[in-house]
Amino acid sequence: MTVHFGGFASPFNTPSYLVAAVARRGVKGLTAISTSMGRGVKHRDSQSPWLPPELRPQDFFDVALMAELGQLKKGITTFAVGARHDLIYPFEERLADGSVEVEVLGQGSLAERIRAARAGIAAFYTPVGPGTDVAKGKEVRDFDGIPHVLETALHADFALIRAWKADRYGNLIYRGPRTFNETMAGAARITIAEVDEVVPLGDLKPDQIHTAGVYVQRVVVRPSTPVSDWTTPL
Amino acid sequence: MTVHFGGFASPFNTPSYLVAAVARRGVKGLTAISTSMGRGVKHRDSQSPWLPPELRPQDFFDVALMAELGQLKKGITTFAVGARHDLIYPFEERLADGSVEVEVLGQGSLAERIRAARAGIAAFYTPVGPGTDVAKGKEVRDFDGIPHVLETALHADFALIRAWKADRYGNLIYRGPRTFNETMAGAARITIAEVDEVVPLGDLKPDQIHTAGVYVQRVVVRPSTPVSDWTTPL
Amino acid sequence: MSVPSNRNEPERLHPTVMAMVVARDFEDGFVVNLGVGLPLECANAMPPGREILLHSELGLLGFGPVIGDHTKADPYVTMVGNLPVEALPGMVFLSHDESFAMIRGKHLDVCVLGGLQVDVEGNLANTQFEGKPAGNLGGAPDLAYGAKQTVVMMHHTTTDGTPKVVTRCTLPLTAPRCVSRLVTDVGVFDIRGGQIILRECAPGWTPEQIQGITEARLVIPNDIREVRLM
Amino acid sequence: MSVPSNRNEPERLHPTVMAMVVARDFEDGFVVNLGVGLPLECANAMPPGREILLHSELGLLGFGPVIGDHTKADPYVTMVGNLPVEALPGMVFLSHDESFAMIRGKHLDVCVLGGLQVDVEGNLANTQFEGKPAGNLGGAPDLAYGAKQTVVMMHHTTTDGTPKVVTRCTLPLTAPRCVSRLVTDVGVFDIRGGQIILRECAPGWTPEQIQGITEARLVIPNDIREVRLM
Repeated sequence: MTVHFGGFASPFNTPSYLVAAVARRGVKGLTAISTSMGRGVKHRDSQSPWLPPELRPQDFFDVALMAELGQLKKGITTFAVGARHDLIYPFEERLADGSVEVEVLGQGSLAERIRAARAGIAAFYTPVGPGTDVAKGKEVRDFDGIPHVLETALHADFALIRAWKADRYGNLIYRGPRTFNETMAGAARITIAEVDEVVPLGDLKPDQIHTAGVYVQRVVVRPSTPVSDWTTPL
Repeated sequence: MTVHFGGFASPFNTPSYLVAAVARRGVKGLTAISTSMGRGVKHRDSQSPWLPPELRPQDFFDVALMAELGQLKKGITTFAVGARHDLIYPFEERLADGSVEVEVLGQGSLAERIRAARAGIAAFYTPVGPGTDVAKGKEVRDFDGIPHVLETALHADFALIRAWKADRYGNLIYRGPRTFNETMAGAARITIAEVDEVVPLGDLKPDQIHTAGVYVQRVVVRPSTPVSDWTTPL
Repeated sequence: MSVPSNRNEPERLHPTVMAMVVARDFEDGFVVNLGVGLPLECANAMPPGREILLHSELGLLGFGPVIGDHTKADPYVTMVGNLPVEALPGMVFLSHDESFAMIRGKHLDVCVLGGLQVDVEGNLANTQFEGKPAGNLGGAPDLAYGAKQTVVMMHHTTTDGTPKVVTRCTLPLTAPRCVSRLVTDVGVFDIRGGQIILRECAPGWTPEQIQGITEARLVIPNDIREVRLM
Repeated sequence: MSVPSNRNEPERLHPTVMAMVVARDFEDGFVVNLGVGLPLECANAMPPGREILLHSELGLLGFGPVIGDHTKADPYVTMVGNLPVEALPGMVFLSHDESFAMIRGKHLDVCVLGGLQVDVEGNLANTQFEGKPAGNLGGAPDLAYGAKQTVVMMHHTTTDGTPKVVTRCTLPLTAPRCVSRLVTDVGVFDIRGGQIILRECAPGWTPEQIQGITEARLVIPNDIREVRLM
């Protein structure tokens, strides 16, 4: 099973509640598509060290939790490891012991491959990648004398994303940069959005909706009291 | 010279002022990219016959004006002619007398080719087109057993679009469906937006801006009194 | 819009009735695109009690019926065909590229398209009008591919009586093997496995009369019914 | 962040100063992306009197400096590196796909990237950290290709003194032939035509001393200056 994990590194745009739900469910053998393979529970406060403790969400879980729990078979990502030598994140540990595979590509190609899945495009030629390891084993073709690499759509079974508000149709708005949350919406068989609030139909205006509800199959409202331990049964 | 003409058939989303400006300037040999090749001045009221005369914009000009004036070399479009036999639009007249060329393709492929130009994608495989005339002379390749046709990015020298409000950075918001106006913004060397109003920087909110100003090189405010005759010098 | 009846044939279905027949099969929650021409009639024929999201390719999703009193219309909110429609709560505006990402990416349940010819393989021709120097593809190729189901709604014959339901399309194809349901002014048909199956006949029409104005050979099962509106 | 100086060498430029040197060349109206690591320092070093739109690949455009008093920060408005930044009028939020459409489509003027190695061809390696089982590409490959100019801002040597400005990158490439300007803690360089040209030296540094900690052979023109901040 392949899962898109939305967000970009911040506790405020990571679908933490859904990540914890995947941990609770215990499903194994996942291929996780995520721009970063995360830091895990132990190192999560290193993500935003500037954040005053009282503002630090106690329910912050990222995809590294899946690595910690041995739920991953593979990661498709742009940040596979930490940049520091003194912090070893869970996915890096799993990589080192050979229990997971990894595909590393650039963030633009990752985003475009996911967008292609949403948009029904099978593959595209991007100028980014030729001359680097990313192009190995892929078709390279010149357009206007510039080499381009063929990248294919990246579908998933589920897309787990984080938004701010939803209405009954699944229309979404986001708060702040929309990151991979907007990109992944609709790029999976089932898109699940974790939101702060569901508002009455009509509250979200037609010119202000970021993700149309047709891309969203399920909406989950985050608990008003954060669940700080993923092992707590719900 | 190749020009994207934005909008979709309605006087309310067509960049009429910019179309008239191209007419005034008299530039010839244009390749016009437009979802419809338009109806021209003579037939323009047939576009929205339901519209009460007092609401009908007197400055409605579409790309057919360029055909009337012999400014076009070629049209790349999804609606080359009218559906009715009793209304012959200017581009159709030019087609019939052999003075213009035409490339007709589906609207989704047209939109995606323009989006590819904005997004730096050289070409893409779409499942739409194989088995029809659109695929003739193009590469067809199977992905997951489904034939796809290779379509290339459609760049232009200028993109002429219509929006509602702009700020000093060229950030834009649109009123109603955003049509090809949003799609074409950024898909040309120079994007020019015709707007109703320029508002102070900060009035357009970061989560409500539809087109970022980096895609827009010039903004023109529509005259408060519509200029109903394109031959009127400005 | 209406086809002059042959004196000897029963009355054909009015477009308003055809629209009800098409729309009765839209399920609650369906996302449906209506093509230009006859299919637009469906916008005012939505089955009561069901929420159906109408999609229009210029970047409009979740709109209501065509507005009759045009002085009350917002001219910025129009569907394809440039007709003003009601704004409904939950409506969304899109760009053309996102609108077609939605179509091509198979996020729509049904599209209803007009047709010039439909054949036994479900091929659709609706682009090249007779006597015109070029065709009009519009959004049809993407819709025909992308929607989970493609329904064609058209008159059964041309104004001069030429059959439009044929063994093999002779006009340029809009999209191959895409049509699975056909609603004409004389009946309702399923298309599958290289066959056109007559399901329902317009009031007063016999299967034989329908076959008589159809070039393709129709499959005529035992359980044929009269056209239902619900 | 800082490299321990060899006792015998002049003082190296502080990252804050390097950032000023990079940012002084941003022209009014430029759209600039700052990569993770050292380049983020530039956010707080914008040249006064010029409007520069900062782009961050998670979908943020037109933001201001990093906010020092974190209790006043909006935690939803962060640039890459997850640092809170000031909201400026005209700021725009984007999705990741649109953010990279903007990058790849050549709508950015400059990107500033960190580097592990830069060579005479302008090849950049900044993905594979020593001893790590995999690399980190992030947004760098797209930025290096898409921005009209790619500037690398890095320490001139590793913490153990190994040269990072080399004849040919030995680490996996992030992007080929992309770097045209290099700012290190000892000088400013142009890279073109297979040559690295020394333009400015940090105070106290001679061209010979800089060549001494550089593996690649430097071109040393007559008009070399001391590093300028404006």
